[in-house]
Amino acid sequence: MARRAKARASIHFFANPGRFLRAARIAYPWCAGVAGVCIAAGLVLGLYLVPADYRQGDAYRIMFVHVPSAWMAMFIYVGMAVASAAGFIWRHPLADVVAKASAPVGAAFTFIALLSGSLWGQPMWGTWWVWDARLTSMLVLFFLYLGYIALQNAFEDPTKGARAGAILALVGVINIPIVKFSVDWWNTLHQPATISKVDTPSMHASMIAPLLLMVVGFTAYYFMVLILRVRGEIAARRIRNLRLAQAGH
Amino acid sequence: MTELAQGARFAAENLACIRGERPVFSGLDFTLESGGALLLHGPNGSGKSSLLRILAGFLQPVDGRLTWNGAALGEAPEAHRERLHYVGHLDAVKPTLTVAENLRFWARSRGHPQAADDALARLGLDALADVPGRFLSAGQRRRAALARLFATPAPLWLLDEPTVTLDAEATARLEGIVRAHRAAGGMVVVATHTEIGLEEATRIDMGEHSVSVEAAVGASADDSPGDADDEPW
Amino acid sequence: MTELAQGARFAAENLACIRGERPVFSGLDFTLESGGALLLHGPNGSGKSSLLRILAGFLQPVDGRLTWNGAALGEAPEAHRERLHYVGHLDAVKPTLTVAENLRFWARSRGHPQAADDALARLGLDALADVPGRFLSAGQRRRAALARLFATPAPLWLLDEPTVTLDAEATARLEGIVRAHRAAGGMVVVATHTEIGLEEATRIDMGEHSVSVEAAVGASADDSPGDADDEPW
Amino acid sequence: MVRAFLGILGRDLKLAVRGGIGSLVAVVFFVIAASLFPLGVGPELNLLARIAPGVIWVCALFATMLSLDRLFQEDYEDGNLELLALGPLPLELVVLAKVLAYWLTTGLPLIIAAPILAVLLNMSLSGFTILLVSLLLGTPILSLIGSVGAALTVGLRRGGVLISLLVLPLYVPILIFGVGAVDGAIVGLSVRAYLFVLAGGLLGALVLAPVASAAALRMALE
Amino acid sequence: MVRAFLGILGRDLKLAVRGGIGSLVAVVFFVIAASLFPLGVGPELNLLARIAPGVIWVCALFATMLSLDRLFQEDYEDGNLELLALGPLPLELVVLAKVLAYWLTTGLPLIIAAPILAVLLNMSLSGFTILLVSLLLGTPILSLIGSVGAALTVGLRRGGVLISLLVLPLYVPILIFGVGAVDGAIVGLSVRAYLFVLAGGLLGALVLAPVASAAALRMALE
Ligand code: HEM
Ligand SMILES: Nc1ncnc2c1ncn2[C@@H]1O[C@H](COP(=O)(O)OP(=O)(O)OP(=O)(O)O)[C@@H](O)[C@H]1O
Ligand SMILES: Nc1ncnc2c1ncn2[C@@H]1O[C@H](COP(=O)(O)OP(=O)(O)OP(=O)(O)O)[C@@H](O)[C@H]1O
Ligand SMILES: [Mg+2]
Ligand SMILES: [Mg+2]
Repeated sequence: MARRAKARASIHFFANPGRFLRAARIAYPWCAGVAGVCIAAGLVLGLYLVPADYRQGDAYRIMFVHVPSAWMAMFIYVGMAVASAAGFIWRHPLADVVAKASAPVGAAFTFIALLSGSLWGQPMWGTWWVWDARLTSMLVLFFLYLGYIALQNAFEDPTKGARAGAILALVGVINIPIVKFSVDWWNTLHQPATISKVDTPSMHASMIAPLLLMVVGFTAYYFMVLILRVRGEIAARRIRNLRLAQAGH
Repeated sequence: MTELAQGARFAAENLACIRGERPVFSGLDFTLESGGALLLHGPNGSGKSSLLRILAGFLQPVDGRLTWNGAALGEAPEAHRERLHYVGHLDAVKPTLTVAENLRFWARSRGHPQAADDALARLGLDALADVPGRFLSAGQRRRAALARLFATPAPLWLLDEPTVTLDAEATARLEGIVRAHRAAGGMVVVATHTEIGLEEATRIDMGEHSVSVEAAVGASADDSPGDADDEPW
Repeated sequence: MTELAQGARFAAENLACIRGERPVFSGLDFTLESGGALLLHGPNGSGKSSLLRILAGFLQPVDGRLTWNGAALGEAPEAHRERLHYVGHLDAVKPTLTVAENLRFWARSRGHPQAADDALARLGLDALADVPGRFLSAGQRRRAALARLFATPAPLWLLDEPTVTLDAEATARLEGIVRAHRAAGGMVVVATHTEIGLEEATRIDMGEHSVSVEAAVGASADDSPGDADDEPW
Repeated sequence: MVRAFLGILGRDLKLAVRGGIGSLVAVVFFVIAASLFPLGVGPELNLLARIAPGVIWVCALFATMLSLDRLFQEDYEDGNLELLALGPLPLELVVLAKVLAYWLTTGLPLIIAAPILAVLLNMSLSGFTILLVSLLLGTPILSLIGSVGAALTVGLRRGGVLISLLVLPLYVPILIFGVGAVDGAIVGLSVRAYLFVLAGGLLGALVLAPVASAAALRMALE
Repeated sequence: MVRAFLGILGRDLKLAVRGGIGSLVAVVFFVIAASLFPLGVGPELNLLARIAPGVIWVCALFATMLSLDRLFQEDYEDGNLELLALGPLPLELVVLAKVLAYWLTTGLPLIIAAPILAVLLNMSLSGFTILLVSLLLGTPILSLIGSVGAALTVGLRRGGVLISLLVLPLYVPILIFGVGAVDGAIVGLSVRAYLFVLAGGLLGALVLAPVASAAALRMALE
């Protein structure tokens, strides 16, 4: 019996979520608060207080959602790859759970960037979609996210799903710059789209404040959701353990 | 068969195994010397197949260590792979290759191509040598899987319920084969539910090592709410 | 279990079977009455599984006839399907469905949804009811396959090596289950290599009916060239 | 009978749901495949608009075909097909239930995703409705014909690819009428005739395909 | 080591040959799929010529992908993969041998069939050589990247379709450079840069893909 107890203790020695949960408990209200305040302030500033653009009218205000979500989409994928690398090398469950919990958030931001860009495109270019280099690589990123999520879901055993996902995320992260590079090249060598490319409007100083607020807010929101999802994941694992233990023999 | 290392020692200390996030067994020790045999038995789901997969190196034990002549296995996984034969629940017989072709592939990959014909004869498969795997009955396919044991000499045999679907004659042949292997200094680990003629085998009842339900559930139920965070993932 | 037809009679006359263009057995007869049991044994490849597939209606015998209460089976294949349970070498357990879901599907499709829970208990699977099929060990999966016997009452059970991978306890359960089935008027045909507690069973040694390779090859070699045209295809 | 039919349908849908996003993969493949075309053909919107109906239909066809091998193969390998064949439902209806579940999890999502692709490929708005209608009539035919191919190859290890070989030639008429309807609608012609042919094809396939598939499955179980 | 490598290669080729026409299905799919396009897009020769390189490359991509699930799945299910993992050859080299056999039976036939399709699609003659060279460099990369997808999904029942979702986004650069080379050659530009990139990709994939695949396979065997 003593031996069994020892085995139990050492089996789980390195896999203890306690520290994470305690830290998360402190961080969560801060993240939630910063996200709420920054996003609210950014939206008020961006949608009401900043003057309309002289060329684009009010349509350009989509930027305050579009640009931060596009940045988050890329940032989260890199974060996922880093977490996956850590999870793969050290086999630490927390890294796996973080990667897994990030994916749907990243996919959602990618989707928002695509959708908002598309909505913006209609007034600006007169079409919902062009096969521009940046748009195309964003679309590919979206597919990579979907593949990752699908792969993880396909495994009955979540630890295996996490490791399979880690391999895919690492392969994918090598591929992203290659896709970006090739798509850039593709679009410049074919004759450019009938409608001229995104002309980056030089930014007025008044636009920078709401943009920054939104970026900070989105990042805080991401961490907030991450904490929630990791907690949920930990709880789910516990339930599974109990249920399986109950089912044993 | 004299090529087998004499005086080898394969030992496990305090092994523990988790599958699908659920502990299966823990605190398992054994020592196996040249010529020795280990007989695993125990109820369904007690972890016999899991243990064999750990011994073959497919699964990592979550705790404990495995040594060969005192050296931990993890240090030289290739060396370990070369000294074992594993026959699991699956037969690994290709349906479109003939029995002889199936076997020859394995014999050749370890550099003993001439071993294949001999192996067929030993399991009473000579008449089926040119039959494609797809046409075999359950027991014939099992024999073809067991014939791989002769593809190359290896000191450690890991057999997961080897007699399943074998008829009496083939079971007797297998017993003779294992006896000869041990006499030549080989070791064998066999999981089985039926009686199999293994003289002087160490018996392990996996049921005794399995992590009981009560222990697992009870432990977490006892925790005070504040401690819940320190539970395993 | 009193629903089973009493006084039924299942008979085979002069059955012959060819698989993969090779004759397997011929001249096989048997008669099975309510409460009776047929035990098929014989060496690997002698045709036990093939016979069971013929009795289930998957394979057509090349010769001979099968009757139920005197009526040829071929005349009402649906009626025959409804009166039998077949447990073959494959376990038919879906990896993503839980054990209970797996079973409930079969129970429901024949209109006995309430039978599922009872069936789990009888095979000692209650604790595994909510575990997905893919987490089962070999023996646990076999138990789940056998639990289907209770999904709906059927007078004729066809069991192909049912005890394979079962532990002693589950084997004893199965013996009890088969005994109760026969006591209620059911019939059972079991192929097996191990001893199984079947009282007063008719034993058929498939080896005696098998068409030996030599006989088959010899027969055609003996024919004078002129007669070759009269040979079967 | 009805209960057994619904039982199989329900089980297959449940298995698809348990497969997670995995079972939505047909539609994801559809979207990805169609977005690869601009990468191959170039980003000019006029050119894309011109080939859009064809690309969408061809990709719908591949997407339906791609998971056909899972239609019977799993059930065959794990022994479920044997038991379904022994069950109370005639094998023809078993096939129909399985094809219906298959269409609900592969064909229907395609139809929902088709407008997105039409936007991506810059297809003319006037073709959208007929695109959906033609897919609604056409994809069930694809599934039904596909089931025959799947049943014929079920015992073969290498079935997956062989199916496409058997099935693609049979898909040609559906492709032609499907694309014809959309092209017609874009140009402003009447497309009734096309749609009638598709509807007729659907009825024919509903009757014939399950019979052929069931015969093939019986053979595989020998 | 060499003998074990050749042994696996030889066995896989033998299995492919035993599979009969079944193993040539990739190329047949390639031809049928590419010939469906004129049916979908309409018979105008100019239009076809313009999209020909893209269509050929996209179809080559699908054809390679289509039988990927057979790369490891069979060996996994019948237990051969376990034994290969226990064999003397490191799993990375086992993967390489299997991918090589796979490419010889799917990629190479595509390259042989490609000129026929180019003729069918009215592609400009000046692109033929570069089409072949780009396929010769590109299809092995497709097979290698594909092996990672195949290895990741090997234990999953529904692998076949999931692979395409995992692998298609990774195929984008190869498609772009492959088509770019052919388009460039038709227009008369220098295509060196494209081919160098493809060659570099091939080297990179040769090193990285087997490592990733072997890691995934080890996991599947746990
Ligand atoms: C579906 C369509 C669109 C997608 C997928 C998309 C994608 C992106 C991405 C990925 C970025 C971040 C680029 C980086 O930081 O490297 C971005 C930034 C930006 N996008 Fe879009 N976009 C779309 C449509 C539009 C439209 C229609 C406009 C306005 C005409 C627009 C204007 C901008 C601006 C101003 C930025 C920030 C400037 C910069 O970082 O370069 N986008 N978009
Ligand atoms: N699918 C098949 N196609 C062709 N021949 C087959 C097939 N299955 C089995 N056979 C052959 O038919 C004969 C009888 O096989 P069967 O499976 O009935 O034997 P069995 O008595 O059940 O053997 P076992 O005890 O090994 O299960 C064998 O010689 C076998 O080679
Ligand atoms: N792939 C898997 N994933 C998760 N859990 C598994 C897996 N395989 C087996 N298990 C679980 O691990 C436990 C031990 O299984 P194992 O196969 O080792 O048992 P066994 O002793 O070989 O049983 P049997 O006599 O039935 O073959 C069982 O409770 C089983 O449910
Ligand atoms: Mg076992
Ligand atoms: Mg048998």
